[in-house]
Amino acid sequence: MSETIQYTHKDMASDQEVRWCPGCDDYVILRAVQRALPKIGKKREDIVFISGIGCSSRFPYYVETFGMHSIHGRAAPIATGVKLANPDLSVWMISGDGDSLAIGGNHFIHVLRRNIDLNIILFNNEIYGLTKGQFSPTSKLDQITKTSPYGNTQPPFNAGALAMGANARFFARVSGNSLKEMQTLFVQAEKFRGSALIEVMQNCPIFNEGAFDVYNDRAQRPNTQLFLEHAKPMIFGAEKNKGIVLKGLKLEVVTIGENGVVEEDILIHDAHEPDPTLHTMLVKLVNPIITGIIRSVDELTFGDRFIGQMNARKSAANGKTFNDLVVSGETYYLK
Amino acid sequence: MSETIQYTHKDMASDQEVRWCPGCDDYVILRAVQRALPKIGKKREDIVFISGIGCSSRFPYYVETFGMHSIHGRAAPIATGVKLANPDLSVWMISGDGDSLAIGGNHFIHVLRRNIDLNIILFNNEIYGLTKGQFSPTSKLDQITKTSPYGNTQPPFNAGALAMGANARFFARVSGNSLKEMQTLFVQAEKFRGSALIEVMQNCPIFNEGAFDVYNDRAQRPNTQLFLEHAKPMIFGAEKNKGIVLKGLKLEVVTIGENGVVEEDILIHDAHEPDPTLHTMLVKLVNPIITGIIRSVDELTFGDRFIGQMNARKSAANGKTFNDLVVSGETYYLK
Amino acid sequence: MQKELSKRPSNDLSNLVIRFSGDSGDGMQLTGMQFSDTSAMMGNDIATFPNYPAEIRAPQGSKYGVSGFQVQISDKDIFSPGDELDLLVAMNPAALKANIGDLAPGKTLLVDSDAFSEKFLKKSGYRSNPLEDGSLDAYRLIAVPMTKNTQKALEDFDMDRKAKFRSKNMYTLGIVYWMYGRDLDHTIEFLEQKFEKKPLIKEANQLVLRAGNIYAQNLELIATHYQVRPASLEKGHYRIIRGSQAIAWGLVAAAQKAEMELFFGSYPITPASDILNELVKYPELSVKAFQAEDEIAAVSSAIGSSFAGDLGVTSTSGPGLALKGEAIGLAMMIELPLVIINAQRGGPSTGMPTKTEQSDLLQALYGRNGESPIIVVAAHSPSHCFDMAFEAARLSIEHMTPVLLLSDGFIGNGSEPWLIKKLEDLPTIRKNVAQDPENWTPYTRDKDTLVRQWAVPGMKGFEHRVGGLEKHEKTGNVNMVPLNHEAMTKIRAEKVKRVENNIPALRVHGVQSGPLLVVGWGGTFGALFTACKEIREEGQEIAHAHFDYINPFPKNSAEVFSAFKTILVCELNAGQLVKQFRSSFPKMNFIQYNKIQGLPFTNGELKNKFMSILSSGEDL
Amino acid sequence: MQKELSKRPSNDLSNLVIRFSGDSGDGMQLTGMQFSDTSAMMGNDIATFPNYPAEIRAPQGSKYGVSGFQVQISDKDIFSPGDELDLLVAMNPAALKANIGDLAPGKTLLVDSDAFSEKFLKKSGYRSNPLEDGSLDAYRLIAVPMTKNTQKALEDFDMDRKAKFRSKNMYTLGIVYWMYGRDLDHTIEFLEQKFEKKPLIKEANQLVLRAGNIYAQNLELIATHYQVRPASLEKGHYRIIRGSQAIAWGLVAAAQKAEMELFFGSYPITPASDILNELVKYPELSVKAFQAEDEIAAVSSAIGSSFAGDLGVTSTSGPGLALKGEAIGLAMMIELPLVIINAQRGGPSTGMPTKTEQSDLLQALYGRNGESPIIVVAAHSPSHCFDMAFEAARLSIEHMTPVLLLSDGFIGNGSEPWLIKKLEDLPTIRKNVAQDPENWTPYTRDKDTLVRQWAVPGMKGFEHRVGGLEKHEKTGNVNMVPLNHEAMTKIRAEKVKRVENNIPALRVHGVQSGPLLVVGWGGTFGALFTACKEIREEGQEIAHAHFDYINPFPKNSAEVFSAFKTILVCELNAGQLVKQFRSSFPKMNFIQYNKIQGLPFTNGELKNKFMSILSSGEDL
Ligand SMILES: Cc1ncc(C[n+]2csc(CCOP(=O)(O)OP(=O)(O)O)c2C)c(N)n1
Ligand SMILES: Cc1ncc(C[n+]2csc(CCOP(=O)(O)OP(=O)(O)O)c2C)c(N)n1
Ligand code: SF4
Ligand code: SF4
Ligand SMILES: [Mg+2]
Ligand SMILES: [Mg+2]
Repeated sequence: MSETIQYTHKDMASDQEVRWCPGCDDYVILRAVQRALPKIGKKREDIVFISGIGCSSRFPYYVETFGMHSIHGRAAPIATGVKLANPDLSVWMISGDGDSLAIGGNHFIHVLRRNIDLNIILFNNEIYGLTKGQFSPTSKLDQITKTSPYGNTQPPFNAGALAMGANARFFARVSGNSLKEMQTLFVQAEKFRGSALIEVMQNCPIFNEGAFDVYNDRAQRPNTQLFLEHAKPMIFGAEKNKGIVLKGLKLEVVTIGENGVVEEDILIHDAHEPDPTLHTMLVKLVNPIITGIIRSVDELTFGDRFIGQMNARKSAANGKTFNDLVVSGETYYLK
Repeated sequence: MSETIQYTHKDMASDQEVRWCPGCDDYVILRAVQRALPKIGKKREDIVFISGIGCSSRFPYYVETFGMHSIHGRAAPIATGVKLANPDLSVWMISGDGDSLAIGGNHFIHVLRRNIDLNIILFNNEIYGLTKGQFSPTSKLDQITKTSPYGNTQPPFNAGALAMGANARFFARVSGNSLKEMQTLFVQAEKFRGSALIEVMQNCPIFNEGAFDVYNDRAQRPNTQLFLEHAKPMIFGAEKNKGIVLKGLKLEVVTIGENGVVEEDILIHDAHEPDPTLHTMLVKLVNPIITGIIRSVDELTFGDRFIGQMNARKSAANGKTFNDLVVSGETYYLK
Repeated sequence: MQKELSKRPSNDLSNLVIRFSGDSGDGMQLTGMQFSDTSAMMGNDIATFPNYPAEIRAPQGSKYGVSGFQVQISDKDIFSPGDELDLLVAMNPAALKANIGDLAPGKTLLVDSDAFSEKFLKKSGYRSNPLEDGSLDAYRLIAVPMTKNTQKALEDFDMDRKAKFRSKNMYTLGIVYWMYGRDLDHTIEFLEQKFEKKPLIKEANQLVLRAGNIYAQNLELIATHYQVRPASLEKGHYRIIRGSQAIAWGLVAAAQKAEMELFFGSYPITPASDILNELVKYPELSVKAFQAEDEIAAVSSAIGSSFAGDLGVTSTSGPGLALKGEAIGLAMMIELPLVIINAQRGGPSTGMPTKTEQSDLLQALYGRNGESPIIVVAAHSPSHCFDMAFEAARLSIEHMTPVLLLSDGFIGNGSEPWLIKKLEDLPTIRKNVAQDPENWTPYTRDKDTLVRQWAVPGMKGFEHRVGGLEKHEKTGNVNMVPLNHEAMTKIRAEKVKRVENNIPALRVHGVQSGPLLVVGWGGTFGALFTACKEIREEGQEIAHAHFDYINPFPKNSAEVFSAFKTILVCELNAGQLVKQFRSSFPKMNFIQYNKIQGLPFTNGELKNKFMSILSSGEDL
Repeated sequence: MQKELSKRPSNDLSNLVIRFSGDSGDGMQLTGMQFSDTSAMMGNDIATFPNYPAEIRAPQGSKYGVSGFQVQISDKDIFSPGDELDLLVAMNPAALKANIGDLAPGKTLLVDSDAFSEKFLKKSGYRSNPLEDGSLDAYRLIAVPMTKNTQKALEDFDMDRKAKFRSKNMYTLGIVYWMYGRDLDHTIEFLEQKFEKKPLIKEANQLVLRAGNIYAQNLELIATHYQVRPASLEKGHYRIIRGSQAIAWGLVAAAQKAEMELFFGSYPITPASDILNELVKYPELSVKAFQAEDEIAAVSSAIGSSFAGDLGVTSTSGPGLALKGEAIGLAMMIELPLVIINAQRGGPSTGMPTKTEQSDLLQALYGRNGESPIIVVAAHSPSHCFDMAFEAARLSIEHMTPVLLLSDGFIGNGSEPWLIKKLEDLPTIRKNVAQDPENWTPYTRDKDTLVRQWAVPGMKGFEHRVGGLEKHEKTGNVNMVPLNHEAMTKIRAEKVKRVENNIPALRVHGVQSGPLLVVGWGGTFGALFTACKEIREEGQEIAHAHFDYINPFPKNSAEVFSAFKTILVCELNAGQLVKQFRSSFPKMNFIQYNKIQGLPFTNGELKNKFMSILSSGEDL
């Protein structure tokens, strides 16, 4: 960046009135993004938001950058096209649990596999908001929703586990009401080269009120949520005395000072470990839930490989144009 | 089954001429299936094969059961519909790496998530056969194919790892030239209640000759492949002296008798362990490649839950019919 | 609960159109539904039209959060929710602003004066308060401090302000009930059941309903007290039915009639979701409502279920239909029953999801690769949705081919009285089940209908394979021979064509020949029928024919057309059915009238159009 | 490598049609290509038609494994691969059986007598050996023991039997080269390069080619030695181009001309894959060929790339097009350039993937929800694919709307001489790039064309959001107002309509008025043109007009139609363009001629049809 621009979060707000339900966590996520953007060192015109369809997918309208509110489930391939067309852009993909894990499931796993350099915010409210309350692929078993009046019979995906299976290089999780943490994570996601997936536990007060209360609620949170930091021990609890240890191939919660456990016994988080085994185990913990950056492993991005191959061929080809192509190989003259 | 039928593999062959290229592993898989079917104790009319599109997907034509050669990528939801319509059927889904991991990726992860009671054979030849040799989502990085003349730039899926991320309850892998092992696995898959996924390392001699030679070749195989059996130690090698041990969170290959390693140090395979951590690690090993049933964990199938809920409601409703529905709630008479 | 009502005589208004409008949080849909249900139970015919915003809950008082529910009640059969409002209820300035344009001078306007605060006025773009600045002088304005009155009525209730506020709509309803002489019973009972487990809320709502009713009774301000007498509907046992519910029930009826299980594979999308939302309730009726991961999986699962012997059905709206095209082609090719319901909405692309439109007809006909004919039918009113869903299933089972039923947001969300049908009242559905494995191939066809014989897994001796590749005319084996392909293509087309022998003739309402035939399809029925009827009542010759069957057309269509000098095709699109007419009846002359506003036709605009054609006398 | 050829005079045959047929493993496609390339380089015009089986490698000798390659070479301009064979090459009984029906008595038949073993005869359903039982008496039969001769020629080569067997096609080619006086040079050189790294195989093939040539020369049996002299093609620099290659190159040219990068998102499908297979070769020309996970991702990635300023293109065939409908609707709605190439194949459903058909036209026009007009154009020959791909890109960029280019398996796989075009020979492409952020909104339109101004990410001050919801006519903000929707729907339609001002007029070949106008579109051009020309040469009045532009139609279409008594629309489908004509030109009378066999029209059947119409003289 040659020129430095000093934006404030207000510069990142478009003139469109925000149209989510009162109390929806989507407002918090929006605020976090608008506060994070001035910190990423990109000009507004070099930022693009691509969303699918859903409550969450209205997001691009509210950010004063380029944006597209596309069609249901297809934000990932559209964002892929944007990034490949212009690798210099900061490209953000906005999507819901239905948008990315139901109809968009295929693109979701492929974008992660390819490691397209995107920042992906997954608004997981465990429900279809926009269509008024049907269960989603992350809704809980037995959950009562508009389309499961007798209880949901479809075991849910764990979004993080699915992402790991698809070879995600960056995965973070955060509470939908944590403005500050989100802000930090969004900046870190942008810094990460590759697909950076952030799952937000987003409360939908209208159709799935309280789905994440046990994790998001300020009072309960210290005991139910562990916000990871790289190279720090996995300690949590209102009294900072609980921690995670590895017993064989299982993670266990222990209390420091009880049964002879000392702080040194607690696992140290290594987000950069290429082997995803421990990250996958962390992703699946439910008590406590693991938040923060669980995995962040550098690898070539798809752009590095794909555009890289193109550029390599280009320099080898020495300015070859269409005019060279048409006369290459066998041609002949008729007189 | 009231009546016992004694079929031979010939009873399972339809009158259609088989149309794969000479030397294709698909022939071996077909033979294995035709030999397994008489052993599953199902009548021919109660067996259904559903495939998508691809070389592999021609399969149903060759089996003397009910079958559908459907459209590209959609075998999973079609098979789902078949099974839910008639839970007594033995339903087999036949698919390729393109069919199930490219266009059909979304259905693939959802069928596993729901745990539909199907037997899924994934013909993984790491190439698009039918369309004549483009790379697939399992083709190797840098592989030269018709659409990657300068080397494939898309890092592949590990089919097993993706399946684990989608919460697969049964996953097995096998060489495409191992008639006997396949036969056994197919019978075991049918016995398993839930989605039983078998990945076949299938050689395509035309477009991807030798992709699995290092694993499938009879001479090399003992040292490159470990065929797991439940409750048995993970031992392999031409001299049966190599084994897998767990070091922290990594799997390591050791030689029994060297460095003080004894047979008791070797991991014992537990296919039924519900925690998928070790299974996921095994699925990703490449040296040796792990074959056999890696994971087989009983859980309610989707049919159990979905049809179960239906049946529960039915018995509670006591023969309620449409005629009861129309007069339920508020109605009125006009005279 | 069944009630017996006798038609009570009255010499008041013969019909009445009311629109309730307010914030999406104001409960206007429920209020409107209560009003129409009560009226229906009192013997009126009713027709409703909900019109709600795309947002789930837009910020309070904002323009785009305005939700509306219109109902027409009448003592005669009616066919549309009407367009000339007698009463507009506006719960706040935004609702007033959005709707006042549809209220003719002299008509009545009921507002919550408490909602006309400075904040809300500003939000909705008013510079001054219309209740005070004289701008509403042309109307009978009834301004009631509903918010305050509601709060006051609930003074002694141990509830927070917000909860109290939420029952305001019952206060409004109480007022309106008194204005039009409606009984409170139905709503009292409704609240009884709805809040069975929340007695406080139940009592609060009931009290507020009565308070509004009493307020209206006591207040001099309310000058006009109309009463609509019961309609001359056919005698019988009725219930109120919504269009999407009627579709769901029609499918259940068809499955039971055909002795099949109903498999319903769907993925939510507005406005089709309501069919799924309804069908999930009935596992006890052997309904397998499967919410799939996407539209493709939804239709595919339905195809799979049909292959295994269920009645496979899928539902969606425009964008979802676009995704299902390939799979519908497969079902057509393998000749299995499959019902596809497309609840149309405003397009193109995501378009206007909560608005109505008829712009998916050509997609229904042609949205697949290759020569891929399927049956296309359309429902024309909420209760007709029942008939056409049943009919779609009947045709699909009897003809072994996909049937696409077009509905739309307007009739899907609308409701009207439905003369209850029981299984014994419904036509038989004949399945073509294969009998003799010896003389059977998958494509053994009936000589007359060209329908193939169905064999499902489990039937011994019928093992066979189907698929999307072209197949041999007799054996059904994969076959690429040129003449066979031509033969099969023609058979598939002819099979659908011959469905014309199994559907009713096109009916003409009004004169059977004359200067002008108005033609429509789908949800415009009520508006077209009413406008034509009224014009006839004014002494002009005009006829109306409505196409419930679009592919194939009824056999007598050309004959009907040829009896009229001018044929006017009216559609809520840019002219899709008329395109079909022009290519199918090339010798005839069609003119068209189109509206593409996401709204139904109004009576006024139709009558204007028709009259201008009739009076021009020109050969257009 | 460039060669200079002068037209050498000859008084032999003026044109020649050869079909090479054999097992899919017999290398007939390559053989045919070599023959046609050589002929083109010797100055003939050529037109080819490969016809291959659905199987990759079917079992040897089986009927469904027969692969064919037909070529017509001529000393005049030709437009189709011909249908009256002069020579049929049949490498085995199955190939003979499948193709003999197309060989007229008296014509030449060349077979490998070694392949007529009992086993292969049985496999292909022959009861006795046709080479011996007299059933081929009507033909000039040339039976050569090609397998044995090839093995013998390679006696000294250290290769296994199978590898030797594989070069048999070169032996055949050697014979055919001699029969028609072709040089071996081109093929010798081709083998030189192809097997550069496998010298043994190279030498074997070259030797076998010569051996066949010498054998033919020496053998008395071969009585007829034709020679076709160079065609009177326009002078210039030529190369042979396949249709799918021409599409790929047309896109590359358009992108370079417009100074954009070409983004090509695709998912393989027969017969469209070849375009992808071609474009992946050119990263050095800034071609980003992205193989996506499915068709939806393919088109979506292309849309994304367009949004960010690339020329976004996607390609597919019928079933894949069905999947792309929803996304194409989005591109239409947000008014971005997008080129969709649909290489048609036999439908419906999976249908006949390797056969040709024109049955996706209605899908192209209507396969999306809502009122969703896009530009639809069609290529009519292999080299015309270049022009139309360029044209599709030009129109898409200039009009900011999706353009769907229809091609088909017949022209995509076919090849013909192409007068090389360089960038400077191609028309300019004008981009509508926004200039002034102050006076710009996303939907600021050109008054004449109604095209909006494009602003791509990176352009400061132009930050904006687009999407699939209906948008305000001016600001582009989401908008659900009824009249705005109607206005926008009409603007979108009118914008596409006005493209008629930017495309050439419809051209009539032959008389400009008269009794019969033959109309076609797409890959039938050559057959229709030739049949009409020949009929004119026989002294009858007949004209031919070919629609390269289908939506919108060329401006003068109605005028052209009105000059003819009868208009006959010929299509390889059940009548799709004619449907469009009937609805777009309701006053005119169209008759139709259709073939749905997965095959092109033959000259004979066309001329029969045309003559019968001309001679009936009836007003049809
Ligand atoms: C092709 C298509 N199918 C279905 C829909 C309807 N639809 C819109 S959003 C949505 C799901 C919303 O859920 P989610 O993605 O979790 O977003 P949320 O509203 O919860 O933020 C659905 C099913 C659509 N618009 N398009
Ligand atoms: C909708 C659609 N898209 C694309 C195709 C073309 N197609 C057919 S099979 C196939 C992939 C084949 O690969 P795979 O599934 O691995 O099967 P294989 O042939 O290797 O057994 C493709 C792309 C198609 N038939 N339909
Ligand atoms: S429905 Fe739920 S997710 Fe959607 S805006 Fe309202 S609260 Fe938020
Ligand atoms: S192309 Fe490959 S996978 Fe397909 S049939 Fe031939 S060898 Fe088998
Ligand atoms: Mg959600
Ligand atoms: Mg494959």
